Amino acid sequence: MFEKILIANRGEIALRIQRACRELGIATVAVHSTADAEAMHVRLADESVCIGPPPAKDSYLNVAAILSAARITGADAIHPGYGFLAENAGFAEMVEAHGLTFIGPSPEHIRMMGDKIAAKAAMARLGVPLVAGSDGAVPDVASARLVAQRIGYPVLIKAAAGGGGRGMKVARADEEIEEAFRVARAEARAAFGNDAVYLEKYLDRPRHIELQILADAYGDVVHFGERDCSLQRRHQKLLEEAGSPALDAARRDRLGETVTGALGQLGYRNAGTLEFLYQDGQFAFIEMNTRLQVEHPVTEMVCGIDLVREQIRIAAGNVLGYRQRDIRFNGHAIECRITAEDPETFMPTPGRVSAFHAPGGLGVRVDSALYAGYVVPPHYDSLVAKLIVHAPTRLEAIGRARRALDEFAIVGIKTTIALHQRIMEEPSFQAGDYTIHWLERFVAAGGASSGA
Amino acid sequence: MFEKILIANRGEIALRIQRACRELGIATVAVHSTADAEAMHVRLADESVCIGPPPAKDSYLNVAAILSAARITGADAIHPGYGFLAENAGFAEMVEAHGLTFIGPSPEHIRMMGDKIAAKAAMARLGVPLVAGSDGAVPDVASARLVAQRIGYPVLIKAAAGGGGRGMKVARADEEIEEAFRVARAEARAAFGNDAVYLEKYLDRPRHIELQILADAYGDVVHFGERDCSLQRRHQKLLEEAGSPALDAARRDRLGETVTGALGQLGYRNAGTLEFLYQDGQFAFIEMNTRLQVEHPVTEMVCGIDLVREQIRIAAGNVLGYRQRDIRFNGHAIECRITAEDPETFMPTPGRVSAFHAPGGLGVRVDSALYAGYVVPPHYDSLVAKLIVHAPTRLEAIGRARRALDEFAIVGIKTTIALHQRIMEEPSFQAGDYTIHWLERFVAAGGASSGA
Amino acid sequence: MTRIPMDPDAIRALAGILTETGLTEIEIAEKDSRIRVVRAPGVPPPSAEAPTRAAPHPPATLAPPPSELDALASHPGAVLSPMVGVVYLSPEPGAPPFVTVGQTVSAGQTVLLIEAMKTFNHIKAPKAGTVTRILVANSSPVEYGEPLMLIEA
Amino acid sequence: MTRIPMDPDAIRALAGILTETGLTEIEIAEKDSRIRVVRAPGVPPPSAEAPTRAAPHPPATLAPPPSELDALASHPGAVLSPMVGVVYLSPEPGAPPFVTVGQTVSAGQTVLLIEAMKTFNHIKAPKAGTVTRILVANSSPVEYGEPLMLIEA
Repeated sequence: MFEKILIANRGEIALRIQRACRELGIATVAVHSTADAEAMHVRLADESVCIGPPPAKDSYLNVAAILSAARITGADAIHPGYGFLAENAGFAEMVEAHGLTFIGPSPEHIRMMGDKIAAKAAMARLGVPLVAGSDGAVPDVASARLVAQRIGYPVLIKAAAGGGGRGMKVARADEEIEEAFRVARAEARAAFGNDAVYLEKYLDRPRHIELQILADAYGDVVHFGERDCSLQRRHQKLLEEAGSPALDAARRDRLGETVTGALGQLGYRNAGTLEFLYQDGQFAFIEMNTRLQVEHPVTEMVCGIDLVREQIRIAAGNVLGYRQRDIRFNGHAIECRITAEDPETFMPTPGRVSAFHAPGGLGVRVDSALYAGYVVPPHYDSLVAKLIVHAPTRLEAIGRARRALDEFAIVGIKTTIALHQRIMEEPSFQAGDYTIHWLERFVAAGGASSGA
Repeated sequence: MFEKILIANRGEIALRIQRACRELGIATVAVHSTADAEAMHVRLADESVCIGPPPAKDSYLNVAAILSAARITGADAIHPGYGFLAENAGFAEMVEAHGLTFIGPSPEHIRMMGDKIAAKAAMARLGVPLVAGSDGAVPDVASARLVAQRIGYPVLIKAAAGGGGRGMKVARADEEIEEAFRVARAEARAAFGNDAVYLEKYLDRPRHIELQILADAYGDVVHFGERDCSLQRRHQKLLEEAGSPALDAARRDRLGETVTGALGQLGYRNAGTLEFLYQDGQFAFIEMNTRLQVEHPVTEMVCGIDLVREQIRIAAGNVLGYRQRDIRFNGHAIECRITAEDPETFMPTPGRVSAFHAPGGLGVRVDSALYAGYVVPPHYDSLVAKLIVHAPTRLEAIGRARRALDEFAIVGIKTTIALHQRIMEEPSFQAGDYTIHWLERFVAAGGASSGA
Repeated sequence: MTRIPMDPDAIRALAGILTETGLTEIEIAEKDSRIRVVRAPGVPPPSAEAPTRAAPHPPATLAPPPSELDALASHPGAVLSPMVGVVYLSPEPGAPPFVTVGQTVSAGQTVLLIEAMKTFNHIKAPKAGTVTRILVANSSPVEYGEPLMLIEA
Repeated sequence: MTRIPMDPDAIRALAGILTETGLTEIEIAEKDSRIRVVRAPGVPPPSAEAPTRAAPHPPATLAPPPSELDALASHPGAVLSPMVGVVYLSPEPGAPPFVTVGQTVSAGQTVLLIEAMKTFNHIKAPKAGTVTRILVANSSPVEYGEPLMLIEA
């Protein structure tokens, strides 16, 4: 096992990793910019090194400074957290080149998944479902109709040579396919001088569902079920659940089998998450994140596993030590991301936290680097706290989230607590009836009951 | 279900009940003395009523004031918490007499278990193990030896007419029994003019192990495993674990069967705990607590159940809705009771809490009514916070407790955090190798490594 | 020695203005008097907020708003409720009240009843004086220590 | 000497108001008398302790104790480390140091090396002056912004 780990990050995730190290009896080195000298992750670490001025590019993205800090403190491994250098293959290579262990996947896999096209191609080869469609061009309406019936309406008819929406038509039912096919084809010929068209499933109301996996260096791969991250604003996740209100155990198991099989063939190592769009019972792979994710705690609550501890164990060369059948899913968990933003305008609100009091009690977990008197610097991400609740059922989890949000006191800066409080009261959310468009509409409607 | 519950308590347990009510959507009434006007349980309740001056006898034990408060606020049930009126059968009767529901057992059962002699007799009748011994007097050495061999050494030979230690001898092995028997008998004759003696198992190094049960109004009784509360000082529990390092699943199940069977016959209702001394694989019933206990959270963590929610559901006439086979025990939990006392001298340290920051992260739960700026009043119990940790194994739980204690900041008053930190470092504690005498010795040795 | 006359409320008021305006220093001079308050950048006003900021409904109370309650409770002529119960201003329904505002009362005279646990408790005037204010309505609930009326000499 | 009259209670009262209002300075003048109370932003009233009380070992730092570090870092003549690395006071092992205390240096003159990522970076005097203090030992690690030496005009 490692003796000293350098945590190349800040904020709540640096604290999260600090806690896992402390529990494993591993010494820690915090790195920080001049803006974070008083930060919680610095206060709690065994050692700290100032690596640069506030701008991330000069500090938390400053590879030379971080590697020098590791050297002068004698750290033997580096945990990158998420963001910053977490998915930088070059950094991972340099870490290894300096004889240190990078706590994460191999640079090759980071690079592969960083290229979204290559990632999709690889996953397709390995049998992971992408968005359904015709393999190549469809010659006539009859075959178009057959494909549409196979993959299910609505379907998108796209110009093979196309782009920019031209030569692109939606058919929502059988009676629309002929017309749509003819128009798409005509537009394609006119626009590109090539009337070849192909079909793709049209996802008009998908959910964002992702699958958490762990793999050791010896080919064992286990999944920890799904997270539903459909509640997003401007592609920023705001609230996540495990499991998804839209998925049953059978579907989860099938997807899990496919994914763990694929990653086994790939020889993937450490933690990873595959993101999918999910609609009408079908999954379409979007991308794979080769790191720990912000929302990992909901999986930890439901599976009773410490994902960061496991990342460290795996990087140190340990075997997983458990199989898929050992993983149990207990109850339901919800994470509320609380950011230093105005809950109405989403303007960032850095500044001094004059009072901080986290909720407590049964089934409530808070991951936050805030404390009374801390000044939230303006230079970094606005995430300041994660409230995670766990309960036997989703309904009880919502009740618990509601009371915990009511107890949560962050005074001095505006936060999105009030927005989460409104979401909890929303019938369509309570019913689990939402897609990736839900939150945008809810916010547009001013968090009113027309949110669904 | 109830619409409004009056919480007849203060401090962390009032807050604990407040949280359960809020999650169930039940309105709450806090009662408080003039000393507690600013207390957390008052701040968070829907309504509050000042019921008297600081002395408990004039406020939290003031039955008339509490019943009047229930009446003028229109509460339909009263939760007594622990301590104060929780085991006062007369109070329970008056609550029912006023047409309100007492959230707890029937007055009869409270009264029965309040009389320790009657409780033992009842449990003996129902087959719950008491301390092993000879049934009545033993005529001669031979039969004394037989009994001793049956119940196992060491044994205590006591004068039937005895008391005050006279005519009382310990035999630790077969070769000591004859001598001990003769001396005891002689002393008995000399002291009481009656040489009848009987044998009892001598518990020189017992553990305190208790079993948590829930029973509904329809005869269903379920147990939630044991808690090991051996770490006590002056009969005050300081740290509790679920499960006990000394018990295996088979022994737990056997005891559970006996106890649930007994309480079923008794017609017991709501939550209860049976306390035992445990040594050499044998249980000896001490007493039954007919209320929620301070250490209930460790059971909640391991069984994934909300005991206060269940108490309320049962009192409202709901069925348990699960059977013994549905109860799973996941991992290990430890509770550290943090009191406003000097960790060396145990002098109470009431006063102003200038800063409060609770630990967070995975597997950490804090039940506390403290907040920055709160003044701990001198009139009540010194318990100010309960830190509960949960992890897959006992070893990981200890590591988690250690790091959580390190994070815990209660500034302005002295607390026992430092004592818990020392206990966590103690090899004999880490090995789970302790009895009810361990803590006294540990403290006497100044929390030094000779603590075991 | 000369004692400098100071006005804490004025200082508090200025501190409030600092906070409100985001200024860091205010100085006011009038003839020979001068007052100056400074708050260094980065040092915030202490937050009076209690850790219930996020709570949807602030804890209700059966009494008038704390501020007024406290003020009245500490009033020298205040008669405070010795128990939790329901107030009755007259001996029985329809009967004239025990006392009315402006009436003079003698020490020990019953001024109202509080019913608790089905018993009616006579609340007596602690001292002789004039009833200047009655703070509770007939048959309204009261908590311990809640001011009931003012009797001033 | 004339004894200056003072009113301790007034000072305590003002100190109390400082804490209460979060001000850092209050000045009151009346004719020839004047009272001024200041609390430096660094020195907080008791309610501002950092939430690390229970931590077993305070966060270590590679630099001298914060207080001194801060003082030196803000010294006008301080040369601050532009990077994380290891300091070398001489061009190579055994060679004489680049500079010694008392020596005058010209702007742009190399005063030490910092090795980071196996490259040796020349740290140059920001301005001409005299080396009054060298704050780091040879081959010791330094963090960003750490004061290396003082050069005063």
